[in-house]
Amino acid sequence: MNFTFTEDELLFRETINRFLATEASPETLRDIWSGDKDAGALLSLIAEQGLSALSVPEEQGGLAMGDVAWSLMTQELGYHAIPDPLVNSAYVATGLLNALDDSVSQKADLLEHICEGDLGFAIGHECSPLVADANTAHTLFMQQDDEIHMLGATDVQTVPNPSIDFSRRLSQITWSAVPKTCIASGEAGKKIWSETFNRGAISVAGQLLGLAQRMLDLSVEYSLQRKQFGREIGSFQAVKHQLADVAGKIEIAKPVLYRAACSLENHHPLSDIHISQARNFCSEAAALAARVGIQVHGAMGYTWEVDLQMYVKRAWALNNTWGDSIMHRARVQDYVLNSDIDLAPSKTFEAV
Amino acid sequence: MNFTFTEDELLFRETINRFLATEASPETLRDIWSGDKDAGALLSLIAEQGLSALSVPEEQGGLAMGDVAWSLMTQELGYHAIPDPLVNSAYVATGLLNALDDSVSQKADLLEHICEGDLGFAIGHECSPLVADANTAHTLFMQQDDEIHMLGATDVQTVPNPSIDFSRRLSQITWSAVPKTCIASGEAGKKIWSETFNRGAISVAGQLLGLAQRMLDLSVEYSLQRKQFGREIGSFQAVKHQLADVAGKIEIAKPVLYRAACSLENHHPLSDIHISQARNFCSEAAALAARVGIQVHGAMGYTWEVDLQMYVKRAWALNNTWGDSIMHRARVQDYVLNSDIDLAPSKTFEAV
Amino acid sequence: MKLQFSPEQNAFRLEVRQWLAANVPKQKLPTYDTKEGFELHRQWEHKLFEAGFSMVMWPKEYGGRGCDLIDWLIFEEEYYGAGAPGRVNQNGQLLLGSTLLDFGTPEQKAHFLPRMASSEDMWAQAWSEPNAGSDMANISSKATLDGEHYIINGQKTWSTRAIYADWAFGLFRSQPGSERHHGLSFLLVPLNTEGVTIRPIKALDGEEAFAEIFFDDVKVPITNRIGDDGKGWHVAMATAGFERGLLLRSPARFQQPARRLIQLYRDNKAAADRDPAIAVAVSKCWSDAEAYALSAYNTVGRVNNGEKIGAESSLNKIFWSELDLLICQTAMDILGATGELLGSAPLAKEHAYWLDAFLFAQAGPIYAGTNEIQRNIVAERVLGLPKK
Amino acid sequence: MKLQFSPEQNAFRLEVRQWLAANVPKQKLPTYDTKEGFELHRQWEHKLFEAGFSMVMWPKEYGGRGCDLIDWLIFEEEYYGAGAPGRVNQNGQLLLGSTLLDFGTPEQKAHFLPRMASSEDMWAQAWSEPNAGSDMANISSKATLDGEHYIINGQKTWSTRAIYADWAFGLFRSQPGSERHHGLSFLLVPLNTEGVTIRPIKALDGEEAFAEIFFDDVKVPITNRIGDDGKGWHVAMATAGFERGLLLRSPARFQQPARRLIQLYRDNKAAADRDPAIAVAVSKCWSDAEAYALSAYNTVGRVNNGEKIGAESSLNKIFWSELDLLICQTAMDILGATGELLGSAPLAKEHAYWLDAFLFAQAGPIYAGTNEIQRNIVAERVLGLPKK
Repeated sequence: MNFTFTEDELLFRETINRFLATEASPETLRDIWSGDKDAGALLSLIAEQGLSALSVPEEQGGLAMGDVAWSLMTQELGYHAIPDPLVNSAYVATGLLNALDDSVSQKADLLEHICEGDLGFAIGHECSPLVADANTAHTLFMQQDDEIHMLGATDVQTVPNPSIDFSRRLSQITWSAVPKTCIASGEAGKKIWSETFNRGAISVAGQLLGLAQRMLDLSVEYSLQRKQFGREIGSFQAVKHQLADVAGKIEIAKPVLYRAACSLENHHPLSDIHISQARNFCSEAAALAARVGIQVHGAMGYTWEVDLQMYVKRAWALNNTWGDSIMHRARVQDYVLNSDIDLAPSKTFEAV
Repeated sequence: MNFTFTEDELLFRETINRFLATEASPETLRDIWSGDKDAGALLSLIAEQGLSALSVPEEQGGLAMGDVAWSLMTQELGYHAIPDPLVNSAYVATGLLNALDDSVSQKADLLEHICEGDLGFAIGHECSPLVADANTAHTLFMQQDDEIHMLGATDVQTVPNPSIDFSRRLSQITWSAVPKTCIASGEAGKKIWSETFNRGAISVAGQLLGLAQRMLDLSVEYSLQRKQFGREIGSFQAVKHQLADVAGKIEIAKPVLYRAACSLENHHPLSDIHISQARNFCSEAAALAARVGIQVHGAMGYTWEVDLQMYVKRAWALNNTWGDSIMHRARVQDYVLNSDIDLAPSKTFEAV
Repeated sequence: MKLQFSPEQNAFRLEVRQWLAANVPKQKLPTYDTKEGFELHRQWEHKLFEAGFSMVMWPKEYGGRGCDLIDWLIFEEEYYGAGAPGRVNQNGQLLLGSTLLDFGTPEQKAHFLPRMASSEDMWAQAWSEPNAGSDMANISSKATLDGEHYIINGQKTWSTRAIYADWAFGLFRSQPGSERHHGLSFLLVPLNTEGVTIRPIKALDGEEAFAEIFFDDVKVPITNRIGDDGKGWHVAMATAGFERGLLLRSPARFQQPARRLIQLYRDNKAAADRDPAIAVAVSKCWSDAEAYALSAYNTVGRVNNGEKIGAESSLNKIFWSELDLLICQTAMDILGATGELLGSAPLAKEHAYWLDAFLFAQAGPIYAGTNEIQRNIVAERVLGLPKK
Repeated sequence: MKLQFSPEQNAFRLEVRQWLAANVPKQKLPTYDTKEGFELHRQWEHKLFEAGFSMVMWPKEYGGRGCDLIDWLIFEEEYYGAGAPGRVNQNGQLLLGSTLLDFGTPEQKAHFLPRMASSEDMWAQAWSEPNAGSDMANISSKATLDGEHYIINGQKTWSTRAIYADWAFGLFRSQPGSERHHGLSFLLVPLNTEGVTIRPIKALDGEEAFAEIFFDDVKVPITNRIGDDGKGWHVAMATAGFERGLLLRSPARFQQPARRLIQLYRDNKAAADRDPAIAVAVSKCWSDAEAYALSAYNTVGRVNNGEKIGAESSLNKIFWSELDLLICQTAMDILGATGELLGSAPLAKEHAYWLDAFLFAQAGPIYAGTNEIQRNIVAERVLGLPKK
């Protein structure tokens, strides 16, 4: 029993954080949000750092990192509001590719591409009528019940649907399932979709938690600068306590996220529950951080001018991505309320 | 449209308040709670003031006051934590008697007794296995489906069940329904039980609101006396905001209570909903006032020594009396969620 | 206590209802935070005015209808119930209007009120300054008396739709060396005057909903002052806080979205009921909105009886702003994966309404005095707790 | 990261489980806030001690078992899971024990710890004073050095079960003229000493759970001082806040009532489901209790890696105290009309457990530093916000 990260994992996170703080500054993001730049340059830069290779097996030149390490990475991606293609391609789609049977032609090829920085993958899951970055993807994995279909850009028609998060590129998709695009089906397909959904969901949980921390940091910073009634507003107990509550939500969410990651990595039978539980905690942290952030920023929090707004909107948008909050809450509730499992204190981990 | 009380009603409330502040002081209550005195003397004194006669028709010498006026009275009874017999006999049982057909022998007689200060009535409703003051009542109204049975003290066996509110006298009852004790049945009985339940429920709502105000007043007072870190604790923003939230819950509950009373008095078709809505608001106010009261009183709030504890416990006890909180919340939810009524803004009152 | 409307009140309701049924634009107008939308809303206001429904509570001589507060509540119920357009000139009509009625000279009233009722003049408020937000009295913009004029210098901010408006009203420090609430004057400033610069501020939704106003030797006649010189704070605050608060946020303003939320829930019941918290929230939204309506009718009754309503308007502010957040958050939860879509998205149906409402609700606990300030006011003025 | 227990850990768990299955009293012991219950709990403590399960984390030489924190979490899971009696001597064992282990002289450890582990000595804490509640440093009880003794005068309060205890420990002002955190000494006082008067305070449930302790020229030898003279604050605070907090409230302490709440819900499902808020609350209680357990395992792992845990223990305190309230409030809601019944009521079944728990939960946000103080600590020490 050791519920901690290795020093290597923590160091890696720290390195990524420092890199993103420089390269994905709020100013850079603002250019992307305002449409002055597209996210491509930033994403290439990040991929060049090797981040696209994290999940790729060593045979294809990757680092073969698992979900546990990714639970630190996704927080950093959230903290810096890195647009969707990175996490969707390098983590979720890579996970899907890894799970495919080796007999699927192109599997090794595609993994090598990802390793080299290719982020052109999109995934369409029945949890949403929208697919992120479908209009720029060269490869799309689409769900049809238990079947996984791999499609090329020319196999689909996309209709863009703009989001309140201006860095997102969501589309509706029209496509046809034909036998030759099917790369997995039946039990195998079902299992891969379940795992892919869970990986998507936990990638969102991690990002929400990172976003929560960013919103808290921005709010603390602002509360130390802004004065009213001759004092920093951060010295008022009402402000202090609201920010302390955000810190509380973030701290309690962390171990829930990490356990969920560990369960996913190790195919724990309760992965579904653990991941939804993580989603619920991370989602609550982000929602409170957004609300308190806007409140602490006062009227400024309601404007386009402060950086806060980008993180707030991204948190709102991600909240219902890879499963909405109703679905994730329902998964945990069903487990607790409608089963006859004895939820004794000794059952937190598999115990004797 | 005039959603206000008459000056007479407000003056009457003020008079009762002044009287109870003297006669039902915390010291007096404490004697009752500790078992040093029984509540009889206090109740007699209150009845002598004419409070038992409020609901009695003028023919029997009473004041024929309605539910609207009682919504002020019950708040005073709650504020001063007056034990159950007064409200149950003079308001709820009197209402039941008033609703009985005039052919019921004893009806006029019993109303006259009440008018003269007799509080020896108890009501057993299927919403609870417990009946307040059944062991000292001379007349009990018991529910058997739609039938109302009127029983004497010798017709029932009672088993006391002590409550956390030491001023309460709850009992389980064993009795038999026989034709001669039945004083109403069928549609008539059903209607009376429904109205009686609603009257009981709103009597609790009013008391809970009065209790909330008392707990708030005690907490404000304490917060002005108690010093920590060299300041009155009432000057800390964290304390101020908690108390302000209690004030908010109380203020919003008042009009909901008053509308419910008006609906009951006027046989409004939505009385059930309005009364449960009032219960929900008053219950929330009392629950928050109790929690904040204990918190503001610090460790003292956890003791038998401060007066607060009596009001807190009474609030907890009443919260599930005449319908529990689940039942009252469910009544409103069913109405809102499961009907296909158009809840347009113009529907608050019966509008064209 | 009598909770039925009179025949006259019912007749008024029906008249409003019929007029709205015939006149409310079938197509939702574009947001008034854009130039086009602003103009279309101004036209709508004029139509309302022509029908006598612009400012129903104002005296007839100033373009109103002489209704009482109950009639006004009825009007609002019908107005929101019909889904009629937002009131683009409300900052003038509701905030400044009451002040003018109470403190304006006969000439000021005769000149400004009818033009405001008809929206010939569009008004922006100019209360806040960069360092006078929650700390309202910390005003530093100056108005220097010079013969028959004031010369204004300084900066205001968070001035709603000021880039499109004709006039602004606000407090300016007219007595040199004065501090806090003292020495301020309440002035009306035409925004086309020389020396006025307006710089838009983008709101959360990217629209230019607010602006900063810069004053550089702006000259306004002293006849544009309401009340006495140096008494501006008194003028600004004296108009009953309750009435102003209620006017700005009538109960119907929340009952209508609550009703819409219930419909959204009913339309998506199977999905929504997977998480029982949704049903709880939807029911609470309706119940809270109705409680706020009951509270308004009760308070209006007491006002009609001559009672003074004080700090409890702070409780109203806290209540409706939190209710508004709950309504919109619950709707976003029900919308789920598509809730993030902008109105221009092909998949968006109800979405644009809810996303706009959700964004706007975020401002509720902040503007018109943050909820922290409101809780201080309740604690100090209602409960008597010490300031420090 | 490895979230499986080792074979040794599993073996330890089974050993604890089997011993508890054989030894936990079938009948719930009467509350230890009564004299009879106190004695029966002392006997239970002795039995635990004999089996080596009293203080599993203490070194063997002091009556412990030399377990690590993970073993301790396992022990707690089994202990609460088995419904074993409350730990009557926990204020000594958990609060004072850690301090003695860190700061006691070899003689103090050898003398006090085994007697504490076996509950031969029962301990009461003497921290609070009438004017030193949340403001912990405002201590005025004096300890005057007089040769080889301190002469103690003053008053302590909120001393849990002091009327039954043998010893008390607390801070006393030993340096005349010192202020706040300075000049305090950490002293151990036998309660049978001349000059000690103990007056019980009735708790919310009417039981004499607390007491005031009056000291009137009470003489204790300086060998009863832990740490240096005047350094008592340092001694009291230095033992890691995290560990102390965790020891006092292990996750199992909340997981077990959450499990019990789920059972209560399942047993009353039809009635409870009429209000969907109950299902939401029950599920949240389980999920929160589990999150608190995960947080504990995570933090223990970091402590084992040598990390220092600071103000985040304040977050734990806020979290578990609010969770405890939610668990108990939800149970009271499910119990409905009979929830108010005392354990002596014939209709009471589960009720006594829940009413006691509900009353006790009310104290959670108050003792060991009110949640307001905890939020200040988080804001100032974790987030770096200014004190004033």
